[in-house]
Amino acid sequence: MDFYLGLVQIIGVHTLLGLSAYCVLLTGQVSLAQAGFFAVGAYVAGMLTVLGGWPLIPALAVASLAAGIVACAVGFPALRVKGLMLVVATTAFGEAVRLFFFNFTYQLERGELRIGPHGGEGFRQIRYFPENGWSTLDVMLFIWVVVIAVMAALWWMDRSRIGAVLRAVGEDELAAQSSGINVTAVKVSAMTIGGLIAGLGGGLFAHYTTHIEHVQFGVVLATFAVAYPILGGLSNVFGTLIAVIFIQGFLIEGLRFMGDWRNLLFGGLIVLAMIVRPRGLIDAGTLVALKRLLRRGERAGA
Amino acid sequence: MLELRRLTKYFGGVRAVDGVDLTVAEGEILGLIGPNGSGKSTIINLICGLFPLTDGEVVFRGTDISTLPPHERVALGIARTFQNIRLFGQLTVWQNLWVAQKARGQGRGFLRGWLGGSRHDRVAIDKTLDFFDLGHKRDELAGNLAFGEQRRLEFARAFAAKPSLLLLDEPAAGMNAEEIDQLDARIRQLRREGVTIVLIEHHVELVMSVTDRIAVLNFGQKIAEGTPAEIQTNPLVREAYLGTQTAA
Amino acid sequence: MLDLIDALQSVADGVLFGATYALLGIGFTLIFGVMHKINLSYAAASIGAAYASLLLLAGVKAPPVLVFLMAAACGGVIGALVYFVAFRFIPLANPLATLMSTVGLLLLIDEIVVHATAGVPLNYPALFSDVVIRAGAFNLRGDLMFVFALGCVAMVLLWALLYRTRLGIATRAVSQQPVAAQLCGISIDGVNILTFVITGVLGGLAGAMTGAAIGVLSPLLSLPLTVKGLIVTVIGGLGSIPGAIVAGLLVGGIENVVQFFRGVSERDLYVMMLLFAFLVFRPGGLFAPAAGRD
Amino acid sequence: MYGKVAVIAASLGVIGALGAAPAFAQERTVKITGFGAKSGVVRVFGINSEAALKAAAEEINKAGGVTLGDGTKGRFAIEFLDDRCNAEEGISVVRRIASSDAFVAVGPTCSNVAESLFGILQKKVGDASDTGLQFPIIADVAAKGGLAKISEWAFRNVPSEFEMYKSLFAWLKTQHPDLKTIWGGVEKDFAHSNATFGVMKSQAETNGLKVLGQSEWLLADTTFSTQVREMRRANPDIVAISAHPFTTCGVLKEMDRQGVKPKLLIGLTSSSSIETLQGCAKQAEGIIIPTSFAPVTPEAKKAAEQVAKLGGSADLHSAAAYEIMFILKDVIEKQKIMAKADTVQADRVKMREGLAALKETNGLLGKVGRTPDREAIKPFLFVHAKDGSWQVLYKPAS
Repeated sequence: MDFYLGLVQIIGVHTLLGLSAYCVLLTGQVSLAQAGFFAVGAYVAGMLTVLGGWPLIPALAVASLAAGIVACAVGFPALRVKGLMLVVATTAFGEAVRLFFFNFTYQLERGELRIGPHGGEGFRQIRYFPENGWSTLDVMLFIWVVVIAVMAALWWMDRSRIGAVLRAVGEDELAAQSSGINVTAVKVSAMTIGGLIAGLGGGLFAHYTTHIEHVQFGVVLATFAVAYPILGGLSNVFGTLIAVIFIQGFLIEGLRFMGDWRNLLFGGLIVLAMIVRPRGLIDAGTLVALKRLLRRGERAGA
Repeated sequence: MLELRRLTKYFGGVRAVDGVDLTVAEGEILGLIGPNGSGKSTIINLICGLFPLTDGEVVFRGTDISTLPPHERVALGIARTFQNIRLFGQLTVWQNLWVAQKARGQGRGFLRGWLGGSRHDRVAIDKTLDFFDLGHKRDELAGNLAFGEQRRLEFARAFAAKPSLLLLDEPAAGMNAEEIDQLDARIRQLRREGVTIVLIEHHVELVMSVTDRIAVLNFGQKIAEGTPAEIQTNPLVREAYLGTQTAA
Repeated sequence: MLDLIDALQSVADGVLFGATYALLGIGFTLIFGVMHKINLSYAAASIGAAYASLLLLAGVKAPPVLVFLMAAACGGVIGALVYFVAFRFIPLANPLATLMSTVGLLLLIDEIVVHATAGVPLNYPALFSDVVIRAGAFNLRGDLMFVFALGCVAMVLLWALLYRTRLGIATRAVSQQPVAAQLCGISIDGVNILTFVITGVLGGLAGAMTGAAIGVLSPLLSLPLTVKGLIVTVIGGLGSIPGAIVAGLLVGGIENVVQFFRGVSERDLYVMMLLFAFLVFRPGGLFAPAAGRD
Repeated sequence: MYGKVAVIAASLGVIGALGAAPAFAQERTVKITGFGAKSGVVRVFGINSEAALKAAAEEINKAGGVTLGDGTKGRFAIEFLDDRCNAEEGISVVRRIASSDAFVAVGPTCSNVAESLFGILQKKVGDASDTGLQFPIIADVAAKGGLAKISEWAFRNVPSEFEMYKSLFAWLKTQHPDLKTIWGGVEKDFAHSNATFGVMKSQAETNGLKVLGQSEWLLADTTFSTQVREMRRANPDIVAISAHPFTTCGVLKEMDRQGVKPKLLIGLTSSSSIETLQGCAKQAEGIIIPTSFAPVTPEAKKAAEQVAKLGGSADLHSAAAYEIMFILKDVIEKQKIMAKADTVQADRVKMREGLAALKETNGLLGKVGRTPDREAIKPFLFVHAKDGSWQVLYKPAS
């Protein structure tokens, strides 16, 4: 049982990571800086609970805010460029964040132990959950309360005019500008929202893995962050969730019985998924079909 | 209402627009014609602020807006359509207007502006759609519309920003006679509602029938200006067109 | 004084090694030029080609030159495979899907290499590794000089291919005017495959050069080289071959200078921040055209 | 849902055997699950560990198996799961194992996985306020210093690098009193290399060597010329490299090119493997590395052969996995572990207590001491690369 609860935790946190990239992708930008924001969230939250002795929720809030501020600050210059330039610029930024934490040491004496981030050796013993009597189920529920809140907020945002504006910018910046939209402000806002969400995810990540170090926040994680929404489709937030379940639940854990083949299949199935569903697992067409199905069901029911 | 002073734009060594002076009066319909590549669309882009000026000024209602970013010019009341249609294809028809409309509503409270606006605003969008005969398509994806409908939607989207100055870049291109008649009627209706219009068009009949005044461009310079009747008899204009566009 | 010589020596070493970055950069840039898409699996495929050359020639005692040529050939084959797997069947209108499919392919190629070798680093042959050219206090490594020269030859051949043959003209036509090119009877599919084969050959050479310059091959290399290749591509300006060459050498040199002055822990931090600033304030790359494009 | 299939399939053997057989069956299957990296650049570690676990299990089964708490004979069955050297996946894998009837797990390969894993375990036994997982894990490879300190449920059969380098430098002092200076080289972004380098440096100083300085590089670096030039300038008697095979080889090759020929080379424990020889046998010639395994005793020779037969290679890491199987056998017998579905909780506690109570275990090279920190003090020897293989240079009396 614990195993499933743990897996659901992982799915939850990765969904947050994917959603942070989703916000930015809506405006048509591929950002590989999300792992950097995730790292900021992880380190800030971890330091607050371990070194500062803070309770988790305020620590998460501050972590999210910190990552949001970083995202906003980096968004202004970075979003001057687009396309491949932005991909590389954000990769550079994400790597810079990782390397900052590689060089970052801030330890306090606690009895005979030294606690806190210690450069390349990482930040050990972020044990807020077990020390405060949280069971795996509690942690899972807590993570999912956060995930559902974020998903609901994004779902609602998607339906509001903000969503239409974000997508309009993503489709055609020139036309959006000419329709009176401040494109820079919209893109930076999207990046900031993405940063807030990534920070939240990072804070949770630090606490359920209990140990963080710079290597975890590299290019691979950043790639996964954008892979989730792209693989899932950008038509709504559930695409990202489905993709996380596909990757974490199916490709990683579900295919375990394949033994040595599992890892070969991992990359291969991602390629295959993109060939079969180039617009993502859930695209606008799927939604229309689903709606039709639902409507037919309603009619049949009534 | 709009005044262009020595408007100049060079692309590298090419003088796309070269010292054009032009005034648009409140409430009039100004036609902007000229052979291909004469700088008409560039002027529109400069009025909207898509490129920086090389020289000159754009003055709108007495203030110099030459350095304002495009979205702020829209907020002042300048809206446009594109020659090559640029809709938000993955949004619905209704959402296309929604995006454009609320940009002006920001003054009435930030949140309301961003989250979707009042019932009044929604009704306004529906009315606009009906006016452009798109009401029945409101939930279709804009990318799935027929060509003529897409042109109408562009027009509608520009109008949704509640502009006082509307810049139409070849709205009749690719339309059939019936559609052009409807377009003619809509432009007149808008003028009655007080919208000032600058119309770029190759379709001579439409220009001649609907405009109050016409300015003619060639090689980035203004070569003539006057009523449609005056323009038709202007020898300079004939000369400009003869070599390049006899059919027009 | 010693410091100055050392710093210069570091730059020289970096620039020489930068030839491999330049080749990778050219590969990325060519594919981008023709298809307007990024092939993220490119560096992994290059390392894969170098591995393939070792594994295919495992039984025989092949001279290094043969290993290099084999790597280039394998690179070409892998290039064509990459095109069919990750590009051919995905509609042009979905650049994000291609981006992701190449990521999947990157992971797949890496994992195939890992399965074939258990992830163990392998000895890679080098030519002229025992030659050191001394000029005063200066040393130039023979094998790096060779790698550098090989890189230059490859670039010259590529240039000749693109500008002096009918194939090259077709490639450039497709990159500039795909529709018109088709109307002139050029097969886009053919040109695409050709581009992938050519870039694959370059990549195979780059992989072999990397292996030769370090002396060992490891799947550890593919991710850092992907990042380096992308960096070189954008610094050089998208689609610009001379840009990629200069940027490759530049990145190699700068890396070593920063390392010399700031140490290895902070090296990449500074390089990344420099890059970020460069991209943001000079997005057109080194040889950006004077006027902005819309 | 997806994972369930695998869990069921995996535990079918145990459940099937237990459920179908009467209470006093003659034989029971005791499933031991190992885990570690079997993909990515560290795949070889997983392959070796798995082979070693299986080889040891075969050996034990051949000799009659293990006597369980109720007197029945148990036969070991090994399963090995891949964690891809990823902390989240490692946690998943351990939770998966802990959700089955397993009473112990062996792994992981990577120290960063061990950090997270041991972190989710209960820190102090019996601390009711700590809801960490109560499941004993014994590590075979993860080498970063002091890991078992994290939780009382965490054990390691990993050699103490501190002891090894302490002894090595003391021995060098007696053997080569003429060597006065040392230069270090360290793979800065790899926690294990970095930590071990600290040990090397302090031990060198303790034994009267003058540390002239150090060169630093990163795990995936491709050029080492600047670093090696510093080394050449210093002209040290000894060069000590704390890095894994890939960069160790890169640096050795660069030293060769630049003509840096120190009188003595010292390497990192993990590099005393076949990988270094495959990467750069010629340049590595003469490098001295302390290791806790070499086929010098009859047991060790036999173990090496068996591991090789199963497709692995016995080195200091996989030998630890091999030994662990025998440790587990002893603890099961001493603690009267039942290995039944309904005694899982009790078995786990017994296993932990048994492991914690160990003062000494039998290793392939001799007796292995246990510390109160749940770490091992393993016998070791010094090997050097000679003619393309690792040969024993000296075996300190322990």
